[in-house]
Amino acid sequence: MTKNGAKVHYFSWIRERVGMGEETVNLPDSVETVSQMLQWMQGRNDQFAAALEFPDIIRVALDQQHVEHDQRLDSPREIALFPPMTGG
Amino acid sequence: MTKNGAKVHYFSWIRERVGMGEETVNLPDSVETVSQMLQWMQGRNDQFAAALEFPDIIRVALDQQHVEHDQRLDSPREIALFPPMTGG
Amino acid sequence: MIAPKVIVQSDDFDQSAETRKLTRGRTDIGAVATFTGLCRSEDHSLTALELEHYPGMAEAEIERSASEACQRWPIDGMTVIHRYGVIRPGEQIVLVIATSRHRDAAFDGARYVMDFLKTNAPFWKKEHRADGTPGDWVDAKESDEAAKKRWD
Amino acid sequence: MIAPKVIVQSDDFDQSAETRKLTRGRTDIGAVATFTGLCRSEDHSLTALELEHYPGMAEAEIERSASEACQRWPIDGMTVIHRYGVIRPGEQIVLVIATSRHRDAAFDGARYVMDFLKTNAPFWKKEHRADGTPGDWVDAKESDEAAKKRWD
Repeated sequence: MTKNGAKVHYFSWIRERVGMGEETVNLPDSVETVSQMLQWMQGRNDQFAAALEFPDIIRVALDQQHVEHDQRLDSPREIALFPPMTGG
Repeated sequence: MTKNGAKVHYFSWIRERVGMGEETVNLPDSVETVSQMLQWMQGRNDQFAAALEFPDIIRVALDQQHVEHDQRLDSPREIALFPPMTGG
Repeated sequence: MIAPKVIVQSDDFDQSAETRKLTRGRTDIGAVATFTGLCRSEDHSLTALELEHYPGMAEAEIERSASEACQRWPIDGMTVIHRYGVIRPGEQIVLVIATSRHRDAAFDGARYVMDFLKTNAPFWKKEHRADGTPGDWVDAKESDEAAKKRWD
Repeated sequence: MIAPKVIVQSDDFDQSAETRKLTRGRTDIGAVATFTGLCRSEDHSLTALELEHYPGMAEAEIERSASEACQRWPIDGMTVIHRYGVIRPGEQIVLVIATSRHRDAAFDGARYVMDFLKTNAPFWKKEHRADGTPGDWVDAKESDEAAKKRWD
């Protein structure tokens, strides 16, 4: 149950659509990759379904490091979901 | 006799070797190109011979425009001889 | 290799003061390349951009790009400052300063950091519109993604 | 196309004041790229560089490079200042500022001007040595000639 209790952060329009900036999430054991996590989150409720409608464009960071969608989750303390960045 | 009375400027170590910054020069009619002018100047005295010992590296400007050594002289009001530039 | 100075803050910054900190008392620096990014009004359609960021990761990602630049080129000093919060047209958003003995390293270093910062540092811009309608989040540009590729 | 501002002077210049003149009151500029060239002491072997120039042609050659940059990229403002006379280690020699909507034009414009100015603008540097021996004229660098080629 190492994936339980991860802090998840949402930014930009993902934050607006899911209606919160952060939460603590207990992911089911069946969720083993970033891609599976996004799929599971889409099923949580309508807001998440809308926010993650096009999962390919969602960027994910585990413990503040960018990761690809095929990355294994292992046991991050911090997960972040956000759209492509527009700083600078 | 259009080439007569051109103002010639010398810069950097060419100025130091020829011993002056500028002069008015009457070029003989036989001098038709930049290259011929450099050759003629080399023969003027020992200082010019030393300053223009390696004519290939001498840069020439006619009326404040860079020119190649095969350029015809025509009738410039202003001629400048200087080494490769080191500004910036 | 020098350690770049990276700051993420809501306050404005003073480019000339930051440059002075990198050059004061030194006689080995021949080149200072500086980039400043400013907020545009898009033909007066915007009253501000609101910059959201991911605290911690924003600093870490900028630091990664800046350190990579300092490894790749002989850079003597580097400062990167990125603001967040509400920034009005004409105001400063980001500053990159790179110093070196020679100009190529300074130019390359500053530009490299900007190119990677654009697509890797977790900042997002939301428009505040002059006409009062809800502003959009600024879309990421393909050209920014492509700009990174020139360093491959 | 805008007309670049080109100045050749013995006095020092104020980079931030020059930047302000290009950006003040404007909200269409997103990018300011600045290059400053400083005098180096070469490990304290020099007390100064003395810059000789060809008045008239120096301005004309810088202006040519700057205008070419403004034609080649969408540049909104450009200022180039080059000093002559005795300049001590740590002091400023040259300033190039290019402003644009986007960073690529600003970076490219500033760098282009520096690359062409280095080999085309009639300035020559003579060393003043700390040990009192007669200083040499600085040799032109092959790398500066090569740097121009990247814009072909």
